[in-house]
Amino acid sequence: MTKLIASSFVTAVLAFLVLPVIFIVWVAFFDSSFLTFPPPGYTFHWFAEAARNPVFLNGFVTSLIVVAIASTISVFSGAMAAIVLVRYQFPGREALNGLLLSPLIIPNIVLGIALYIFFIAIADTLSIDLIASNVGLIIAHTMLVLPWAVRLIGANLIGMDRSIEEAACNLGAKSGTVFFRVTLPLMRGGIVAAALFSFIVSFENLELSLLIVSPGHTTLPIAQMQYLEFNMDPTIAAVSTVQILVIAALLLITDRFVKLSRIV
Amino acid sequence: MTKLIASSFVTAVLAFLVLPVIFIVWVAFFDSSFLTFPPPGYTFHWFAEAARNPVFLNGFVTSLIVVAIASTISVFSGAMAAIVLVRYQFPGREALNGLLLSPLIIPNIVLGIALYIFFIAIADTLSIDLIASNVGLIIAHTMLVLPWAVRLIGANLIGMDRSIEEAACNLGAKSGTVFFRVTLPLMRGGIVAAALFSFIVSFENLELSLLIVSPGHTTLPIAQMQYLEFNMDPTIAAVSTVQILVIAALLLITDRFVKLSRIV
Amino acid sequence: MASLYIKNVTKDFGPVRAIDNLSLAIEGPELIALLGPSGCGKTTLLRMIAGFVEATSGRIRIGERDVTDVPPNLRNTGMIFQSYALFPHMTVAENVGFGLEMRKIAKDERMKRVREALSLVHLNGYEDRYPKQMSGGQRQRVAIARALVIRPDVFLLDEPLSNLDAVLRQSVGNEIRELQQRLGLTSVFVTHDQKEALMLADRLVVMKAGRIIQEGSGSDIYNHPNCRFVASFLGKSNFFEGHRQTGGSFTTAGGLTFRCPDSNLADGASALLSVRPESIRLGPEASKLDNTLEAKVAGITYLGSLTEVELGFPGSDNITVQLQNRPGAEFRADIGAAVLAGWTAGSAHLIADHGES
Amino acid sequence: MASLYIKNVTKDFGPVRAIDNLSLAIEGPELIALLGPSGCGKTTLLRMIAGFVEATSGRIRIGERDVTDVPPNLRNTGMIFQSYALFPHMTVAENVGFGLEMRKIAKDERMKRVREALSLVHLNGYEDRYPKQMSGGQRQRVAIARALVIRPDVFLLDEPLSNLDAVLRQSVGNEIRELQQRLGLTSVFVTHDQKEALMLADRLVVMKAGRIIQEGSGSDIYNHPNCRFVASFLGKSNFFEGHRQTGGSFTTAGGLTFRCPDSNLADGASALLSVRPESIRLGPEASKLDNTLEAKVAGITYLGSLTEVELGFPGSDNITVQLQNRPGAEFRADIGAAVLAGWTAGSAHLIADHGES
Repeated sequence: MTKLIASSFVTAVLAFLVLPVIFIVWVAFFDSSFLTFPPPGYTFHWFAEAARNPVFLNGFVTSLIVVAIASTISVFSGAMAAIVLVRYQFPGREALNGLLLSPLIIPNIVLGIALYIFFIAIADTLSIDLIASNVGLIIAHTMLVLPWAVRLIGANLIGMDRSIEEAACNLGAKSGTVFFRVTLPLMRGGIVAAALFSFIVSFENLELSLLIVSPGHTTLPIAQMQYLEFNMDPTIAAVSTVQILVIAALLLITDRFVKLSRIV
Repeated sequence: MTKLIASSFVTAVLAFLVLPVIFIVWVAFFDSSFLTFPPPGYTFHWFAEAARNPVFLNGFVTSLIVVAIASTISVFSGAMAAIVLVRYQFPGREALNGLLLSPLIIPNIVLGIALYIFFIAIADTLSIDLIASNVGLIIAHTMLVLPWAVRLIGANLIGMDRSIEEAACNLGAKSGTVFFRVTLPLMRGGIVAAALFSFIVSFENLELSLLIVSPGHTTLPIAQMQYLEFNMDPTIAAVSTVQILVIAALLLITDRFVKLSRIV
Repeated sequence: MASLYIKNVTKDFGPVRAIDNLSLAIEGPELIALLGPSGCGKTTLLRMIAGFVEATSGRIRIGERDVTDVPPNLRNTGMIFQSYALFPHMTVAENVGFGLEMRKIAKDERMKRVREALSLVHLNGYEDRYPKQMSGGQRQRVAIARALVIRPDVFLLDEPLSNLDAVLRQSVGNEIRELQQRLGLTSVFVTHDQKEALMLADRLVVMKAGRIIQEGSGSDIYNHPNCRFVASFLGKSNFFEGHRQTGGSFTTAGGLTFRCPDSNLADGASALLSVRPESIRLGPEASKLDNTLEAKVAGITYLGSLTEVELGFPGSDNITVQLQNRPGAEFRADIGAAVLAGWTAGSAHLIADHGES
Repeated sequence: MASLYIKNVTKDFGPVRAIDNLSLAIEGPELIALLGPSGCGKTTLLRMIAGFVEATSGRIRIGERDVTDVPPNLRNTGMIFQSYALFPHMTVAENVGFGLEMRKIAKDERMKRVREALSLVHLNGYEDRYPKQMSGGQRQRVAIARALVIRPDVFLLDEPLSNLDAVLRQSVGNEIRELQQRLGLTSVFVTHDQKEALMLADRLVVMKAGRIIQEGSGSDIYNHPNCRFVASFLGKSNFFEGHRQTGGSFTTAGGLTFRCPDSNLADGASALLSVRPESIRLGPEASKLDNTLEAKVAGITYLGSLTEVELGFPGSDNITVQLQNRPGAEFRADIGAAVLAGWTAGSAHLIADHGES
């Protein structure tokens, strides 16, 4: 009896969380340009429509470029920073660890505003317009995901048994060889997790991009926003469905390398 | 030598992450309505200006109301859900745990779009306009933070030594007494963490609110966005500074109850 | 205090039978140890007595009261947990007073009895500490006070010493034993450590796979194990496989014949002869004993107070001999040297051989 | 293989002196055990030999080569880690072949030597397994093969048995000892477990606070400990405080006089008399011994192969006596009964008393 109430409650909570996703996937197949409930029929038409729309396509491509570059930079420099933070003891190490909480302390909107003003100031004083190219966006997204990369790779490093590296050294390996033959392979879990998270967090982000995109450099979430200002048809639902599928696929693939439940 | 390079690198990474915050705080004190570098002088004027601006004030109040209600609902139902998930074994428990990754899988923009369309559909069919009041916003923010609450409280429950509750029972306490005298006090860490996270995540969120606010029900991040469309003066920097201070204060206070480094 | 009767109790966890038709009686102030390897069901049995695990069938009675269907909070047992299980958010006094509060004892009386209980475990003056301000040994003593202050009918201990270091294990163990005897508590102590069981318990109950294999005093079980499992779980032993012969002798599979102790095994029955390593003498001393054997030294290990000598035989596994070292009387021999080994008929023990290994 | 010389080595970690002007020499194929409580510096010393910890001062020499300033990867030591430290992303063959690869040994030769090394530890056929597919004992044997395949000048073992259960500890320990003897390896074995050290090592080095307190064979140290710390770390002992008197006698602070063993202590020197629990006899047997005492039985603990008897004396702490049990010859007495205890002069040992406790 208690068990029944308990499980119904959890099912309700779950339904509440999942409902919007089911709803939007449903809407994506409506055979109607308006939202009529129930729909007159179902169609794949809106997916084709979305694929034909240059705004979404360009947005998707811009997103991929920005996300890929920002994630790569973050994983590389995050890995280096994590190694230094975990392996070397220098003054202020604790404080640094604390400051990596920054993604929590600094709202994205504030980061966006800061970068917006900063880029304008640079444009004014140095005549370099970072917003007109993708460079500004890439800087912003790197700021967004770098702390994640440092933390995930760092957590993995902290859990690593250092005697494995010592064993390699004891067997005659120079420090470079130890790093490439032992340390780096053992960091794989953390690096994959960091790359994944960087990608998803960056790919999903709207707030940070909102202020610093320029025409022709629109990311996918911004394209979705802009579309909704003037349109209200299932195309947007189709785009959202694809977006969810991409992320879910990414998570599933990563789960084969590192157990997500252990890193999230 | 290696140590010097290593620490310079980490310092650079850190500077990169912290720079925008320092910059925006600096700008907040500029004694100039335009962004001129270097500023002609410094003033507290823009903080007073921000406090006088009804858009920011109302945004702040709306944010607080929405955030407080959404966090409260999330912590209560999250605690109940976590207890059921951790304590009862029923079919699908594993799957449920997995689905609580939803905040990762479902981009905020998709959640926003889904709710927007859903609320419009409800308005159309049932003539209940959830967007005109704060109700829509509260539902959206609850969806945003509920998974966090379940996970943080759940992690705390998993770490709890069940024999402490058994000891209470062995000493004669009925199950209700055990819950209120032992279990609940032991859950404090998780509940405080959940409340804090819910508050911050919700308070910072822009994406989700963007589509479903109506005039007069603007949250602070949206007010900031809107202000930037027509203005470019240090007021926005002052507002951002206050925002950062509120969150930092919240984190510091919470850190006295539960060590943040253990839960984040 | 009260007595405890467990009658034909069985517990199934899904397809797994954790306790298998087990019966056990404790009458009066006795400390019994449930002893066995992990997974033998000893903890499950203790938790059934406390009421945390429901019996699939069978009855449990405490004193005159059948408690099989009584919830754990109404059983009036006092349980000590391996992890101490103190309430971390309560002071020592609040911890110890919790059970009295549940029994609606007035505050003054409660405080008095808390003080008495704390003085039993030598922790007067610690009333206002929190558990995290105390050492492991002190925490376990708070747990003991907390369980005893409610004057339980049965005192239950679930590996209470396993989280303590060697020195504390000894002193907390002695304290438990002393309290149990002074207060005359009916006590059940779960452990996987034979030394703990021998040191503290009046009676040992050796369990395996949900059943009681043997029960009795420490020396009963050590000297008369009823199967190979018990003989090797409680101490070390050397086993010879063979048959009991008419006239009280025993022939091994390898063709050796020994005089063996009295036993109720039938003549000709397949049996194991168990000889404890400390019962075997070496050298001239051995020649006067009932059974002697020509052996070769296969290994000598000096262990401080003991020397372990490994002996090889034609047609049999190596056997181990434990000699107590006394300066000037240490055993010395080369590996491979011939040596005479012997033991008295009465120091060996015959076990019925059911093909168990 | 090679010999190992440690000369006046000191290591400071900031203000903490981990190793204090320590010297030690191992010549030829000997297994020495560094034995001591945690924090005594034994692991630091081992890591200094391997090169993972730099000496603050002093020299370390392996064979003819001064390795003090040689980095660890060029020292040619073979180290076994507590956690096995296998490369989880490499197969067993790749793990074992790693050291050979670093030495640029051609692939064919490498494979041959890997197979040889694996057969040393009885793991032929496991070449393509990954560490996570093996049991703890197998993993540690892979680690042994990996360390030995490079033909190290010194074999270093850092508590290699501590992550194994009792049965495996015995068998892996025997395997290590057997290999060390067969291959004639100069070996240093770190442990905090006196039984492990006694079982495996040729020579024990007892450490405390970064210094060597005593070194020698197991029986040397057990029978002639040079201080109270060593006497209680290696086994149990009973101590009497007092003074050595002229003519080879010893008077305790409580006024008892014992005949005592030869010693180079000056007459009148303050000393401790250490008597091992197994050296004391009880009852009529005791009356014929050099020293006898009227005592009262304060406690009897049956432990299976042993019985521990606690004796009380006027003017002295209780002493413990260990009697080996043999059926029919068990010690039986009531608590409080008078009993005669005795020991021979030669079975006790005099320790200079520096007021240490």
